[in-house]
Amino acid sequence: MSDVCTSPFCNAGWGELLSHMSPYGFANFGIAFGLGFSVVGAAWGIWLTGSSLVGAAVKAPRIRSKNLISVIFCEATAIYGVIMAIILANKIKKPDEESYQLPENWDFPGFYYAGYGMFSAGLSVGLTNIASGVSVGIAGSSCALADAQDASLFVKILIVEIFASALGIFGIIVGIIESNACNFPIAALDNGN
Amino acid sequence: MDVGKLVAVIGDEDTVSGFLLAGVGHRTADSTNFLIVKTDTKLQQVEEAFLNFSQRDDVGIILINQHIANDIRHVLKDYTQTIPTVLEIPSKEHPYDPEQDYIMQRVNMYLGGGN
Amino acid sequence: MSEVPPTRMNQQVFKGKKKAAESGHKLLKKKADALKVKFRDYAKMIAETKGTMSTDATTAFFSLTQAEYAAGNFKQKVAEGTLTARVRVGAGIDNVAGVKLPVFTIYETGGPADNQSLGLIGGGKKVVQVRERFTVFLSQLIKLASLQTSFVTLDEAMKVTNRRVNALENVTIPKIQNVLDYIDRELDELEREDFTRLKLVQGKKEEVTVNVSDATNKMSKLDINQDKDITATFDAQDDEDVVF
Amino acid sequence: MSTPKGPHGGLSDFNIHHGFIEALIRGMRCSFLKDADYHHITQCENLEDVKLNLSETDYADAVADMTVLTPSDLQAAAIKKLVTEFKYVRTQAVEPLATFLDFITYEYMIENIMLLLKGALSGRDINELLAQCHPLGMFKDSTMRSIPTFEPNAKGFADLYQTVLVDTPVGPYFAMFLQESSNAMGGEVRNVIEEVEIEIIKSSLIKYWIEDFTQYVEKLGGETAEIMGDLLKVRADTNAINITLNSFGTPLNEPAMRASDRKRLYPAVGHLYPSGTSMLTDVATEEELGRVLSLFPQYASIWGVHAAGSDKSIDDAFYERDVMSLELAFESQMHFGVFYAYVKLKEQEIRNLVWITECILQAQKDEINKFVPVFSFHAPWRASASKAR
Repeated sequence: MSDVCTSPFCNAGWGELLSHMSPYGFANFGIAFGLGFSVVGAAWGIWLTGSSLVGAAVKAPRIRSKNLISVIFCEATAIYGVIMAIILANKIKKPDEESYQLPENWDFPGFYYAGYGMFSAGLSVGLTNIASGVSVGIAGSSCALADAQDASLFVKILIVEIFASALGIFGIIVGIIESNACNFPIAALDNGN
Repeated sequence: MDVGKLVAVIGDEDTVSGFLLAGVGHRTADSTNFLIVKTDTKLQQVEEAFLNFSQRDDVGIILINQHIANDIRHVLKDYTQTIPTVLEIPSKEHPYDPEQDYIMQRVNMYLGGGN
Repeated sequence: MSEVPPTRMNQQVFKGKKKAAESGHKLLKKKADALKVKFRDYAKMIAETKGTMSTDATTAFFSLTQAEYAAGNFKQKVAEGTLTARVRVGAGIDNVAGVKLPVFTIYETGGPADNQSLGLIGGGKKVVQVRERFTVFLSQLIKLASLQTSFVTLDEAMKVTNRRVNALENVTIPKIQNVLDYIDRELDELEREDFTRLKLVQGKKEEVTVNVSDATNKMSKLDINQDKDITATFDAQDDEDVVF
Repeated sequence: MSTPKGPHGGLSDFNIHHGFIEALIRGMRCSFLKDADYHHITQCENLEDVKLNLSETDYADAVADMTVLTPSDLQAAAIKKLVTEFKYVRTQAVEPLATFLDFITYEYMIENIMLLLKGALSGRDINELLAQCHPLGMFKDSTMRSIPTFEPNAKGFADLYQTVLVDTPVGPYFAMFLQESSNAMGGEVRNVIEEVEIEIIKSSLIKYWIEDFTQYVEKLGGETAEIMGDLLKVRADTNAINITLNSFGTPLNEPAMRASDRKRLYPAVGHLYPSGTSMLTDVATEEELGRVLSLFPQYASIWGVHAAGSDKSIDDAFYERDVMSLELAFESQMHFGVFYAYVKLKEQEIRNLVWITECILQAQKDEINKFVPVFSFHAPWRASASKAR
């Protein structure tokens, strides 16, 4: 680092980058991550379950419709993401008055809070749903294999799957609570009132 | 040439393998003293092997599975030499049936008639 | 029989023949009996050995199954590679009542076994067991082979002996007997012929002497009475004896 | 904490490549005969009944077109069925599973190559020999087609080795063996093959195979290395113990041969390697072998079975242990061990079927239950475990 940038327009680092990003940007990234990661989790899970399900069904065709429930569980993680994305998307509100610059008395703390809050809500839903999706997938894959051997094992492993699926619900609950406090200011604060 | 005569075996894979393990097998450059009879072995081959063994002077005993002996009974009937001796033995799939053994027929006739 | 001249000489010869035939018959009969006893023994032994053989065979084959279970499919390997017979049979000879019976004896060359390391990776002990079981089975079979050969040979010998006995009993001896009878008859006939001839000769001789004495009497006395006396001395009944 | 992972993936991405195929092989696990099936079959009076009973199991198709069921036909049909299944799995497999599956077949290829070489040497008809080969260890079609074209004499035989067999997957093992023995014997290929007993060559090749396979499995890492590695180690140990035990009474046990020839047959992997195998080298009697094995708890009990001299042989004990560890391979998911386990367990099942049918055929009812059932609830280790619970 021989030549340190001293110009005022120079990027001072990650801190500046993040603080200079628009809260709207954060909020929308939150939605994108929330939905995207959830769908990745679901897809991953379906892949894990699906391949095992198809393979095991060659010799034990009876499992094929019963074990679709594992696929549905995986699908559920995607649905969590979609729900969360819709909730978050509804919370993004643009300012009433269009202007090039936000007024001085704009509720900047609330504004940033909403942006970061929705970003992390989206991210927490997305990441938990990846984890949940993969874990449901693995459990579902084992469920298919176990069911193919012994039909009585199906319900037992299904319970394991439900627990795995619950991981995603934790994420969505926390995400909803987190995003509840996030309100994008739509107008400047009333000075003096 | 070693002393003593050989024991020749005509039989299914189990029988021949067993006797080979017991040590009767003898393979020289151009001949063996056993024949493994499989389902696709032709009757003619069996007949030839039998005639071959019976004419060799280094063979003392010919062991033959009973069910195979039944197949070449027409050849065995004409066989009158004392040495090599033809001995019919049971096989795994076909338990020994004294009724079919020519010698046993004689023995039974004799013992039955004598008593 | 007619070709035999019925002479005293021949009678003696045939008497000797008969005696020989009879003693031969007796001996052969004895031999036949001995063979029969032996034959029975062999038959019984064969029946017994065949019985034990089939159980031996079962255990032998079953040991093979066991080995296959333990060592996998090794049968096809058994017939591969160089093989030298380790077990051979020696042929001896046993003598029963003058009949030579071939006897097989198991004879091990003592050479190393072929394919010794069969079942090296697993099941070797079972393969060894198969070797043992089949060796037992084989020795049993070799015993049986001796018995069976002896049985057949004895059977043949017995047939020959019996044929001879029967031939002596039913053909030879009666034939000799017939010849002897014929010779006897002929000799008797000859004897009787001789006797008659002798008698005739005697009669003729006496006639001659009577005639001679008659002639001398006639010549000496010439007396008719004397003639009567002479006829009286010849008893009529005495004469009948000579009349045939 | 991270799950051990190899190029074939771990818990979360194994299924992407191998999920279907693993599920398939696990689905095939259903086809193993159940305790009830074994029970029914062992109750049969004749082979007709066995056939009838088998037609209610997975073997229905295999026995359907048999007019008369004989043990050897049943064995052939069952192996054919196994090979069909295996081929099906093999065609679906992608790397690195494909190579793993090929490794499984090399064992049978070794068997076949030995049969072909030895048979060709003693002047047998090569087509007849090909018919006797294990179908799982068949070479490529082009190789198979070219084998019968060689003349059954010394020259043709050398050609066969140099042009065809060297290129087969097991060729390298063979080359290794030849190199090792020609150093000792200084002879040519032909001499080595003629003079060394077929079983010894086979044992050496199997040893190289186990070592190579272990190396490959180690490279795969993860669960596979753990489970399959253990199976192979146990296999290596089993071979070492068996070779030692079965060499008693053969020339291999002579003091000079022990260090030179017998030691060469011990695989350089396994729980016994290296301290155990070096001790085994000096073993000359069963007692000594027992003393060595008593140092290894997992083999001490198996040796105990042999030493007790009951009617259970050491082979049975090994089979029982193998079946147990192979079954345990099924307890874990997302590794390759199941494929090996499946083939080996099926082999055991075929052995069982042959055993049962042979017993019925030879009227040995007392012996009929002396087999090692696969996935049986009555297996000794399961029974004792459930008792302890």
